[in-house]
Amino acid sequence: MIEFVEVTKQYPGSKVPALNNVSLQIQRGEFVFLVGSSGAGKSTMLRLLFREYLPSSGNILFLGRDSAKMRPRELLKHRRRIGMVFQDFRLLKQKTVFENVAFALEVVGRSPQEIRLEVPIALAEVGLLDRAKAFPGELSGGEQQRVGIARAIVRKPTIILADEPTGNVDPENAWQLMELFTQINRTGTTVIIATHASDVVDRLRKRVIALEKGRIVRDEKRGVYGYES
Amino acid sequence: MIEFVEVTKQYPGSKVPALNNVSLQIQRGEFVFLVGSSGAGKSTMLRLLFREYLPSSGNILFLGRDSAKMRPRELLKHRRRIGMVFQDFRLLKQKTVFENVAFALEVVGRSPQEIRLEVPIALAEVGLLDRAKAFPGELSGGEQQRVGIARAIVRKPTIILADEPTGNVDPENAWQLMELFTQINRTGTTVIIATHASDVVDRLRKRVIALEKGRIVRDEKRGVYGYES
Amino acid sequence: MRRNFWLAMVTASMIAVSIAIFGVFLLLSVNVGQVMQNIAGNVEIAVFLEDRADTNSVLSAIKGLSGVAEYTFVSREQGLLDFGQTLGEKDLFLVLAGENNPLPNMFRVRTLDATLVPAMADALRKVRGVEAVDYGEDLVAQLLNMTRWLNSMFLAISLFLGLGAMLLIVTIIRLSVMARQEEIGVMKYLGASNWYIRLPFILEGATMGLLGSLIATLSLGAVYFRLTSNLQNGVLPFLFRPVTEVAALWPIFAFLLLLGFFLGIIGSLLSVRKYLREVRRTA
Amino acid sequence: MRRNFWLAMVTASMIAVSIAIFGVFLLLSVNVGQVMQNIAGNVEIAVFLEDRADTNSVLSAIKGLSGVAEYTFVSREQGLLDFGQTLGEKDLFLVLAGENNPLPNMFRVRTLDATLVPAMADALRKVRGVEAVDYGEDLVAQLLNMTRWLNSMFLAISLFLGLGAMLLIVTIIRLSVMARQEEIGVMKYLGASNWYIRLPFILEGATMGLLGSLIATLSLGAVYFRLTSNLQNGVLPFLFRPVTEVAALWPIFAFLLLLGFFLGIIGSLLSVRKYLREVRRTA
Ligand SMILES: Nc1ncnc2c1ncn2[C@@H]1O[C@H](COP(=O)(O)OP(=O)(O)OP(=O)(O)O)[C@@H](O)[C@H]1O
Ligand SMILES: Nc1ncnc2c1ncn2[C@@H]1O[C@H](COP(=O)(O)OP(=O)(O)OP(=O)(O)O)[C@@H](O)[C@H]1O
Ligand SMILES: [Mg+2]
Ligand SMILES: [Mg+2]
Repeated sequence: MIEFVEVTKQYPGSKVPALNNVSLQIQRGEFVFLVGSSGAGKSTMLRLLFREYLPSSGNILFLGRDSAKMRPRELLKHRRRIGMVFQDFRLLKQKTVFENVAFALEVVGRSPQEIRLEVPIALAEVGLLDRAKAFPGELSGGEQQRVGIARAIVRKPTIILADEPTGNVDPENAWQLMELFTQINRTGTTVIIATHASDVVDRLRKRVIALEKGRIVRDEKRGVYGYES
Repeated sequence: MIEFVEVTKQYPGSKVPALNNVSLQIQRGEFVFLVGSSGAGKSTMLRLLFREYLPSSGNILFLGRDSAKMRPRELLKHRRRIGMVFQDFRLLKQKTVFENVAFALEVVGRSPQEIRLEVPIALAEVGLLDRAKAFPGELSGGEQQRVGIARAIVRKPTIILADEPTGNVDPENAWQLMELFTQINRTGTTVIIATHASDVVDRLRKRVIALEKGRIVRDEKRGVYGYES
Repeated sequence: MRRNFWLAMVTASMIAVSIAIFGVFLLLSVNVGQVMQNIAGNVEIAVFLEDRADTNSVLSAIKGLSGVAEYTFVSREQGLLDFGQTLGEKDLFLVLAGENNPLPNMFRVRTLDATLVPAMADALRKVRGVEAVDYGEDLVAQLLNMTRWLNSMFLAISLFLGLGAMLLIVTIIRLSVMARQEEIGVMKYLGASNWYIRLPFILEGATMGLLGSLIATLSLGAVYFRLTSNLQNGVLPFLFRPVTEVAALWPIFAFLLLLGFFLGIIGSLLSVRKYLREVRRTA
Repeated sequence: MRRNFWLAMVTASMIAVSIAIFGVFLLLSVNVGQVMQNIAGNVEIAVFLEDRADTNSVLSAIKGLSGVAEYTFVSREQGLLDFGQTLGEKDLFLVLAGENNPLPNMFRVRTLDATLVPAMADALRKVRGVEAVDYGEDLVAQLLNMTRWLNSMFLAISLFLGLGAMLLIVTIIRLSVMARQEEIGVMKYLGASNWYIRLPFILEGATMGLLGSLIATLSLGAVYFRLTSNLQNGVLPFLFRPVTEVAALWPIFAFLLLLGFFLGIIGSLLSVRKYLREVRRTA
């Protein structure tokens, strides 16, 4: 489904590449943890997948299609297939929690009935149904993060890209959210999560891709967070 | 040094108080972890300490002085004593990493020489000396978080309030940062950290104040994150 | 929401101000043009005949010239009467009647175009039986000069202001779009089509533009008609009477209205474009 | 940085435009005021004497009236000469000389103030030996009416625009401060004193205000002097000559300059204030 072919991403103005000659394949329906220390290139990789950026060299293929060659309509379709959880949330301050989640549906032209039905379900899944009328500025950090997750899953995407989705959440909540992701994964959705939650990674035993300074240093089918195990 | 007397904080428009009748004392030089699930009131407590908000009822005393009675000059002095790490970083996008950290010194009128000396030390302590010229937008999530920490410690404050300072950072980096905080604490600085990093809390064995729905449910001298231990 | 509304009001009023100023100078230019036409249509060449000249031969000479719009014969008796009337003391001139009449017979000639006057006067001087030709050389030359100068200045100013207004409007809309830059980014990432993102901005721009120019044209129109009706019945000599026919003015007001409307739309399109752009390989 | 610079330029040019417009109407108002003064200073009452009237007794009657600024005696001979000159045909009137002269002796009287004219005319009519009094009732009344109306309209517009300009400037500065709202918040949390935070905004506001009003006054001045020097040598009747003395104009330009400067400062202070406020117990 997804293929990186010798992908290098060098940000303009920086000397070392954020991703360095990375090649990998991810099949439809896989559950992948992206791990690595701060600045290793995890977010960069997700942003390339999302086609927020294009690689400096190399190619990224989605269903055999080169991301660099996507035309505007294809790009739309591509982004609509993806549910993205941003590391910095990217919620709209002027919209309520409900509206923020509903926005993901409105934007692709879903009907008001569907929106009234789907949004509460997504909010309930992240445990925020009672905060639906609040604005992001009135939420705690972890609550905002969970709104971002609700927004990503509400469209029932075929791929979920989640960047540090449990960084602001207590371990118990983190477990529940991971539970949610594995559950969504079981319905056939590809899930790729960049995370530092070592205990979660260690216990779930999913595919782990470890990055270090922009290179893949480990790619294991049933991996763990660190080298220790 | 710090005393909460039956403090309740109810945000306007919300039905349940974020902090509910909280009383506690923190002595000079203590190292305190604030734990609790998402939305328990940790950030609220830190913001009250920082006097970003005033309590809805009850009193907060700093060195015997009521926060509600602080006059503008006192408030300035109060904030200058505190090094605050915000959960959402609050870096200035148009300033470089160096300038962001230097800003904390400029604002209190430190000399350019001092700034040139102190800023690199702080940046080195969070491991970001080589990213000094980058803008926040060019940093990874964890790197931004560490800039926020460098900015909080560069002024050598008498109190450090850190809200989830390791949420976007890998476990190894998290340990180094906690090491940094304990080291600063050893020089007499009061450190109060709101965190979800259960393993760190469990291993350091410092004072732990656990919140649940705005109430203190546990306050132990050498506590752990969860109830299990 | 409230902030956006406030911003939109500011934008609309800025558009109103810019368009009103632009309109003021357009109206000034139109009026100066009118003055020029008035002058052109009112320059008369007075052709004084010799005492014993053959009126008919002079008449046919005048008819033979090209560029003549109109001519009237004024007998010396009629001339004296007119003169007396102009001075308002009729009986004063009775003594001058008959043999005492010091005035000659004359023709008044109007040309099709004020610029033809000097050449025409020269031609008439050469006609047999014409004693003198007079058309107030200095006055005509000065008036034409001044109005030409004013007209080109007002046109230049209104072009300049029109351009300025355009830039201003685009800039303000850009500010308002900038304030919602984050929102656009999020929409883009959620897979909204470019038209979906643009539409509200275009609607907003069009509304603000139309609202602004409506305010501008209405208040401009009100002030203009109030002003001109006062001047019309006032003391200005005929030449300087302002343009008041609705037929001549409505295209200007319609133009201003459409201008605001389209500027609003174009401004929005231009402002949003930047944030819709996808990244290139380099970035 | 670059974005702030651009925003500052926009602000400065907006200030320039607002102040220039305000200035245009101030200048218009000043000029209309001047026209009113001209009229006041030029209304003449023509006092025609009876053929056998005692000139000296009329003279002392005129001297006895209050509000008289100036008077001249015009003998019937002088009157005929003047009249001939006005019409441009001197010899035509030689026949009217001596016994044939139909004109009476007269005085020309000027009042201190145009508004005194009607009452003065009535008083003069009652003087023994005065046959008729004339001062072009309609013309004066109309002119005064019109200029009074224009003057109050221009003043109203310029006050209105001045207020509008103030709001505009404050609004734009507020937008620019809003764009840096986050920065202000961070500064506050870092313990910067309020003056430390305000200062750059005040400097920026003052610079933009001064720059904007400098542009405005310079271009306004250039256009105005260009325009008036052309009109001065032009065809406008004396009454409508524009004000050109630098002594009368510099206070206006200085006022506009200071206006921009202070509006910049006040706008900044007002705009920043909101973000400096600390929270109350309720929030
Ligand atoms: N826009 C940018 N311009 C320049 N450099 C950038 C930019 N974005 C990221 N970088 C750099 O690229 C490297 C990889 O960043 P990335 O965000 O992918 O790290 P990460 O693995 O997500 O780290 P974290 O766990 O801290 O979020 C970092 O060194 C970062 O400083
Ligand atoms: N400005 C606000 N207005 C209204 N409600 C608020 C506001 N800020 C926080 N809250 C609510 O108060 C409660 C406590 O929030 P707080 O930010 O203190 O939680 P927290 O313990 O820091 O959680 P987290 O671990 O997710 O950051 C939450 O339910 C939150 O929704
Ligand atoms: Mg990242
Ligand atoms: Mg929090």
